[in-house]
Amino acid sequence: MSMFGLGRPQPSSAEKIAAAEQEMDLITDMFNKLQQACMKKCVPREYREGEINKGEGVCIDRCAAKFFDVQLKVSELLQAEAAAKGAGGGGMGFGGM
Amino acid sequence: MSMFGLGRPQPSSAEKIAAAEQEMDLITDMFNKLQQACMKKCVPREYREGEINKGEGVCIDRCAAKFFDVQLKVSELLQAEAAAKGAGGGGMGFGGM
Amino acid sequence: MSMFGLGRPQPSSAEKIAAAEQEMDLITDMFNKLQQACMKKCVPREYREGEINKGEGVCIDRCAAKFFDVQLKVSELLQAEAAAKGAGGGGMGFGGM
Amino acid sequence: MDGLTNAEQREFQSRMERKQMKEFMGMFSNLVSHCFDSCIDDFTTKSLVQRETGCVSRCVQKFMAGSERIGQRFQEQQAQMMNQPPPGSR
Amino acid sequence: MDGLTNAEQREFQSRMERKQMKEFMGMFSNLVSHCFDSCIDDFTTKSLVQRETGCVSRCVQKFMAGSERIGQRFQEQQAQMMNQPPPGSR
Amino acid sequence: MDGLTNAEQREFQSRMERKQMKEFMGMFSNLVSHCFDSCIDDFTTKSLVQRETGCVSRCVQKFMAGSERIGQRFQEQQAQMMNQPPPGSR
Repeated sequence: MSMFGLGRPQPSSAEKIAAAEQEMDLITDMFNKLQQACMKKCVPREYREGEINKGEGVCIDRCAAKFFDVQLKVSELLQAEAAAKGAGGGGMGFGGM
Repeated sequence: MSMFGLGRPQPSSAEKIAAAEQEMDLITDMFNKLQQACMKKCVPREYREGEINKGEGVCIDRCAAKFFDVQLKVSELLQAEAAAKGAGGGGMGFGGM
Repeated sequence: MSMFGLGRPQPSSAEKIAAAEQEMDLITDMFNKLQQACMKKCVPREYREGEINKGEGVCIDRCAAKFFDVQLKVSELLQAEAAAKGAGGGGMGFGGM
Repeated sequence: MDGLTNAEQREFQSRMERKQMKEFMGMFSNLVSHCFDSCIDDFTTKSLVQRETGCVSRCVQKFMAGSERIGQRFQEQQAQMMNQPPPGSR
Repeated sequence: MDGLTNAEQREFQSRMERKQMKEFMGMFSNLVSHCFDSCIDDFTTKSLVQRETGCVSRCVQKFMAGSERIGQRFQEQQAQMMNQPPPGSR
Repeated sequence: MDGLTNAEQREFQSRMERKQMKEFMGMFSNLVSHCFDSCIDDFTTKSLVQRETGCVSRCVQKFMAGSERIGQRFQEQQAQMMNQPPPGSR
């Protein structure tokens, strides 16, 4: 990871902490996106009652399942793209950033 | 707050600073949300003139007042919910996150 | 910059790093906003094919050019406003935050 | 988080707490925005009318219920992913 | 922020300045996005036409005016909240 | 970044790497959201149907292509800005 990694053969504590934090951030972000997506698709914004009714509940379960499938699919496509580009730096169109 | 709080009876300086930062972040976030909400509700996006006209101004004032009411209402509802759940950890549907 | 800048005539390393980070954040943010704006304006969400077709490509190029113009225009207007207000603190309606 | 000193664990713990608090505050401000946007459309008065107050209550209740259900699906899926080969190996 | 050493106050001060700068930059990029999205819809040319330039100016002006008005209401409400019992005690 | 010690350069480098990783993850989650929202509208089944899978592939492909093109324009403009007087001096 580190460009100047001389004499630092294993990740420092700070790096371990940073990695754990980043993983937690991704999970949180994904949960928020899932929630936003499935509330939008399955729960109308009229709010005539406070409960999730049966139809909405079933829709949420299927929506979540499909969301995970899309997540997996996108991840596979990005990996394939990265592999095709030679796994070099970037390739995401984020030229140099 | 700290799980390993032995021998640290009072908040350290770093904790005080973090708390002040967090409060400032919440205030800023709320201001931004308020602004977004009330510009959307009260100011049409045609931009035929650069001033806020009388009707828009009155709308903004009332919109802000109602936004604060909603903020208070949501805060009360979440507190009631937390109390009902026994004020234990979580209960927000953010299971374990 | 620092209110208590006594005896610190030049930016410390930490300040230089923070400034570089902030510049990178702004550039990244602007790229993301540009991308969002021009994909929305130029690329319909039907996804009948995976390529950017000729019309979409031309639209993206012009869209990017206009986005930069708007960026420049907004920056000029904010500078003029700040100058008119006497270049004092704030004036953005972010009173005191 | 093996191999951390006590001081590091304490620091990690307190960062996680700050993160959770930040997360909670973000959820709160999004909920306020969403229910305001969905329920409030009458600007002839400056106090909430009864219809609006009711709508906000149901909006919050429904959001919490939906959030809990989605959270269950999410946790099941996270647990399942732990027992699976990574995506690239298919 | 009582009980901080001078060095800590300096550190706090400089973090607040960075936060304000970040806030300002976020406002700037949102303003650009919003006015672009509202005013630009013609992609037969690659330079802004007069109508678009005018729209962007009015958009910025109106945003600033609205922001100032909302900021006043916000500050009044913050001041009022300081003099009130917390929500739970009603 | 002149005048930094080796340790500082290392720290800077590793912060930039974390930032890039964060940026990439944000891009990933936005792409998932966007393609899900654009392509998935049938909740009578719990697995993706063929039409949806195809749509997601094209959505990702098109996003990447668009992103690359926009990235080129962006870099040209950044390069051009370096050779220009700042906006205020016009």
